[in-house]
Amino acid sequence: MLPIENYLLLSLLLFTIGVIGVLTRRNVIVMLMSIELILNAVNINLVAFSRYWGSVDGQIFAIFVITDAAAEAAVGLGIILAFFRNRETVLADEMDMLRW
Amino acid sequence: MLNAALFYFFAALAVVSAIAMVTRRNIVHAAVFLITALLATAGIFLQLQAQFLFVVQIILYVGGIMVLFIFVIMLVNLDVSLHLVQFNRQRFVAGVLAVILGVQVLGAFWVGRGSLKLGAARAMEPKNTEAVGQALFQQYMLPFEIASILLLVAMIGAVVMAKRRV
Amino acid sequence: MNAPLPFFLDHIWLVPAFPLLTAAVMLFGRRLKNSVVSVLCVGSVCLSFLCSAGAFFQLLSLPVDNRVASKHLFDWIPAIPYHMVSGSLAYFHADWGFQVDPLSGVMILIVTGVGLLIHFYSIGYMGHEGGYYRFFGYMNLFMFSMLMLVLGNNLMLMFVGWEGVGTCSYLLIGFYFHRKSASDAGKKAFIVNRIGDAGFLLGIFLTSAVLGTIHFNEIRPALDAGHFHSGDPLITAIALLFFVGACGKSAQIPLYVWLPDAMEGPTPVSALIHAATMVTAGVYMVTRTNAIYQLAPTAMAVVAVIGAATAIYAASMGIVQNDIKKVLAYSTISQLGYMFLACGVGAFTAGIFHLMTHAFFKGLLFLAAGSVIHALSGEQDMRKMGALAKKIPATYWTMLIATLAIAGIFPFAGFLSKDLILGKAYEKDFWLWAIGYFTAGMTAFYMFRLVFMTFHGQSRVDHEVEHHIHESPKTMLIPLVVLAALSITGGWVSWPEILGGNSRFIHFLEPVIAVPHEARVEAAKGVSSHGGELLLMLLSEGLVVLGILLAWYIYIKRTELAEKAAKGFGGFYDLVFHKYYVDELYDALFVNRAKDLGLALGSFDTNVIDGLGVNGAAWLTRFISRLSIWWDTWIVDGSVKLGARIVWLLSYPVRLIQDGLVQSYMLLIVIGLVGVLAYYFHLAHSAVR
Amino acid sequence: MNYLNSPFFHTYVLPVLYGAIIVAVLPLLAGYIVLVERKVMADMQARLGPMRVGPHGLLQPIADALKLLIKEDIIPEKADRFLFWMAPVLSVGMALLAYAAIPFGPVFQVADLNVGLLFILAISSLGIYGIVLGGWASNSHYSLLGALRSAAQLVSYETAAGLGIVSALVWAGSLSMKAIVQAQYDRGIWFIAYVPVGFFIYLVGSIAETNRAPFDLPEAESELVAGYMTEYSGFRWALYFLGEYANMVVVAAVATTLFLGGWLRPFVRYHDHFPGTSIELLDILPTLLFLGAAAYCLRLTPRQPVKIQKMVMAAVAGLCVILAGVMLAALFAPPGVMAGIHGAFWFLAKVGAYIYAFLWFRFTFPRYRFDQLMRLGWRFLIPLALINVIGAATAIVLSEQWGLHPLPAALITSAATLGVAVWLASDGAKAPTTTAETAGGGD
Repeated sequence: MLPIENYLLLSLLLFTIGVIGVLTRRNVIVMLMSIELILNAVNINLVAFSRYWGSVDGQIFAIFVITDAAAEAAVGLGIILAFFRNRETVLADEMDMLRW
Repeated sequence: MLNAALFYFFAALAVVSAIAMVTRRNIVHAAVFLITALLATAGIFLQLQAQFLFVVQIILYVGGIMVLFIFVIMLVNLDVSLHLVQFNRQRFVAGVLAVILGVQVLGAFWVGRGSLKLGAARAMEPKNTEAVGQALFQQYMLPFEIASILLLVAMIGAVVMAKRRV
Repeated sequence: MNAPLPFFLDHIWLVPAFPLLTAAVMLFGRRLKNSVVSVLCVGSVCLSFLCSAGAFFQLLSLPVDNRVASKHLFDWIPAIPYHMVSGSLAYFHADWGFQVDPLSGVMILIVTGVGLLIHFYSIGYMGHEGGYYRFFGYMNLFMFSMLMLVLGNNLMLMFVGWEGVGTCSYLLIGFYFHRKSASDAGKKAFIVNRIGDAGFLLGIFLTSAVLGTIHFNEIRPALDAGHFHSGDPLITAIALLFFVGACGKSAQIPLYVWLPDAMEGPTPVSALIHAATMVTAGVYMVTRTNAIYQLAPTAMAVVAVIGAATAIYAASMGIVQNDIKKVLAYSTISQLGYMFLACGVGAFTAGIFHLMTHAFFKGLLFLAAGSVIHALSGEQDMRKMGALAKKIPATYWTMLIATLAIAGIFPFAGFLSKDLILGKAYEKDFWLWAIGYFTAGMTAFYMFRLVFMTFHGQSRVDHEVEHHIHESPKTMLIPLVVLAALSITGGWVSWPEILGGNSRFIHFLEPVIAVPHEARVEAAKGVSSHGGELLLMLLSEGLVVLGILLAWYIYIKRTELAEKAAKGFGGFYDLVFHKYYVDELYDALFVNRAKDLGLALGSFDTNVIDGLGVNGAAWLTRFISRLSIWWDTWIVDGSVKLGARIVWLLSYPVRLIQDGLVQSYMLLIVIGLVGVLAYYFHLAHSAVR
Repeated sequence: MNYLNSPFFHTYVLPVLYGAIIVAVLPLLAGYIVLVERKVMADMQARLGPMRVGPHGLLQPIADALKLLIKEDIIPEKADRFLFWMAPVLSVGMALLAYAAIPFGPVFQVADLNVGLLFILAISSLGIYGIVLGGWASNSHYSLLGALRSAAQLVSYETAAGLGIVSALVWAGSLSMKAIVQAQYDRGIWFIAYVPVGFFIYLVGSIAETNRAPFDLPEAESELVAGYMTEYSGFRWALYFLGEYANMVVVAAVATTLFLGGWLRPFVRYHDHFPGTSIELLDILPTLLFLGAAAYCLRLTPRQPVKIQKMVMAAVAGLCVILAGVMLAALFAPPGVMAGIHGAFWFLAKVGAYIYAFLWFRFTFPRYRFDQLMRLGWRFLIPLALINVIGAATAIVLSEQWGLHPLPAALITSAATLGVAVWLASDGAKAPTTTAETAGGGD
């Protein structure tokens, strides 16, 4: 059986990539997708640990995480739609109406 | 042997497509690569004998959320956005910081390497779906309900947000 | 007068109240119809006439030694303490009080009576004019002012009336304000009157300074108490100052110039204001203050000389005038000269007597002339008249009666009053009498010249005017008839003793006149020479008849003689015809100088006051405000902005963080996370060691 | 023979073999489904349909396939080549992948996942990407709108269809296809009898999922030319076509498995044998059917105008006779083989019937308007499906806790659900059509 470090490293890689995407991409949709990627990394961890502990709790939490991801995607995309309708842009560094 | 091969295949696929997703200029391509990454993740779940989660991952993530993403992308897609700079001003700092963060987590693994004594994985009981269902509807009933309420609220919020005249 | 006064004397204030009321109503007269206006105004004057008549007869009912009714309405100037010339303390106080004595009684009768007739006449005369309500409003206001002047029991109140009549005169002369000549004439009258008023006002001040009072009934006691001997310079000064005012109001040399121009006003105005009542205010005032004059022989002499000079001077100008109203105006001036002559020789009562009769016949003359003008639809030049006797008989006969009266034919009113004056003058001084005597002849001449040129000879009327010559309406004829009757009989109230009468009017006025001791001696002496007086009468009659015949010979028998005469006199004629160039002289001497002064003052105002003062102040203010603007902008605001700028600069790093970009916030989160992990590693490392 | 029983053979060889068979047969199957569709359409419209290529146009599919294969392959200039290439492959690939879990018979199944049903649903849900990405990649407004429409439509009706499936699942109690069929065998009745409403919901949902009339909005010719396929031509277009028909087969297979008893023959609990043999009476049915078909063809043969047609028709009759012989022979084969062959026959027969229903609907019902489609999906089908699931659960509780016989319990709950359906229909009729805007924000 594979040692769990493989999964941890994989999820760490995906997590880092996702963080990079969230921090650097201008497109809000890509940011959201990167967030999804991060959540996936988390899921990998959870499932791997549940596998290694022989209990499904990790998978349960993974399910909750997916639920959360679904809700977050729905609301986030709704916000993006509304914003695009008003501002004609999806670039994060043009959404600075909260400044000072 | 086959198990390891599957894992490495899926892992490589996931990492590569994730990198591609972050770097692609075309949003639709990025979405496609994310789908690939998610599918690879699903494969890893399968390889971890979490069949139910494997299916849920595909149905919910790939079949639901990503469809929604592509949907919105097609609604808001602007050809001009293809020719814009895809990365913001803080890209270098941010990249470096993210890498530092990853390295730190890695260091955390390294520091805690001794404490992770799992030994060999115990065999999951074959009826994975039933097990998940049992746990979900008995042990984790309340979180389940809360999650359902969360979904309801999210749905209403999304509808209100996306309505023509907010 | 602790005994309760009878009604009309007690409510004497009613007399001026009625005209004032209607005058006030006339402010809104534009809305009223002419009929309403006539009823209101004439009715008010009629009421005040009835009141004054009642007051007069109740005055007669009072005992002779105390025929004075004073009515105090309310205090005007309560009491201002000051030091008189004599150094003793006095209180200057004036109140709204009315004093009815024989003098003012007669005056209010004349004013309201003649005024009533002239108002009545105006209904017909002004019927077709615009501003009907305006005319009657002014007229009523004038009535009020004149009655205030007459009834006032102190100099201040009299001065109020004095100014009031001046204002009304100005307003009525300029009634046709759209004619420049009319408005100019109004201004001229007003300005010339100002000179006299200034003198009068100074006189009032000096009076209060010297005598400590301005109430008529207190003047004589003050004089007696002050032990002023006759010819006291202060008293003389007062008298002269008063006389200046009288000259202004009554058109005596040198201030007569406004009266001829005043003929620009409507004829009823000329009749009422510039013949019957207002112009006689000077005579009334001199008579009212006779106590002062009798202590100033010099002033009396001045009054007499000026009166006589004015009489003959105006008469000479009246001879050559062609405008019918101008002739009457000069004759008015000359008659006023008669009155002042009387006053000057101490015959105040004779002056008042002549004032009354003059009011009758001169009012009648003006009204008749107005009727003529009305008949000729506005023609005033006598050279365009003639042979009107048949066409407008009523006007002709009344005019003839008035002319006889002014010419002094026995037994018309003018004869009695004028001969009384001449007699007194003869008693005083021969030359004064000679001037008056000669003037009487000239008067007869130019008056009959007027009559002949207007009513006899062949007609010189323009043809388009010719065929609608018409007799005036009843409303105009009735006053003519009434005044004609008065012109005949008005003088009989004082039938001279010499003709078997008892001059009741004179004696009735006696109490008003303060008769100094020597004067009473004179009177006793004068009674002796009846023969002389009778002779004087015959002489004047003869001269008058001669004048009439001369006028008939020149203007009826041989008309060409008029031009011949004009040619013959040559330069002198021109001189007289141009009124001795007095207007031009005054223009050169005073008017233009005043204008220059005005211009000088104007330029001073523009350059010095406005330029230097106002604009300079404005410039200075602007300059200072510039400074303060600079201060505000650079120092005050500058400091504020500097503070803001400093804060802005200091807040720069914080603002860098708060750029509102979600990704930078995420970056901060990551930084914090990295920091925390670094700290964790530090702990772990130390734990290991 | 020993080798045939080895686990290696069963674990690796057989699945690959089955997969190869499916991939090889499926295009042919799709082509002949098209032919059948055209024939049925012609029949319903009182026409003949394709008659030229081969007798009664029997060779038409081959000709079409050849034509499509040799046609010029056009890629629009502004198109996104990568996705343009990937989309059709994706749709076909996903369709084929779904076959992996479909049991064509007790033995004829690639892989029996214990989440087989969910697997199929997941894979078929991935089929959306084929459409959406293709529509977007071809960079055309018609394509994009079609793609958006189909995305909205598929997402909406997947939910309804999935809930319809759940109502059957609660009776089956397993996600494995085999287990589901086994459950129906054990109960001795098809689940369509227990959850008719669920079957109806799945029927409608599956039609919508396969973009078939009356729900073929994404490729509505009158509105969008050809929808997401507008820019496609030739081979890629053929791939889309293939994927569509493959999907039809998939949904038909799922419906068969869940509601129609899979490979089970009718009356599975009737076990009378031919006297003296172990052959059950009803197992003779397939043979009889084929013989009847052969007789029908023979009767038609003399009426054929052309000689060659007579010959072909005779040949068809002969084929039917051969198949009948095969069925008959199977009766005497070992039970495994026999069950496999007969199961495949019944399964394919049921699938054919289901697809025939599809064709029937297509030629019967007019096309929906988009907002009507959305209203139907969101305001009628989904609530009804939820109620239906509750009803099914209630029926199970009634039967298992209270000992009621399952059939009446299911009938009661189904009746109640139908009442709700009527109420919902009337309500949905009255309701304003704002749901379309919310769900199908694409157009």
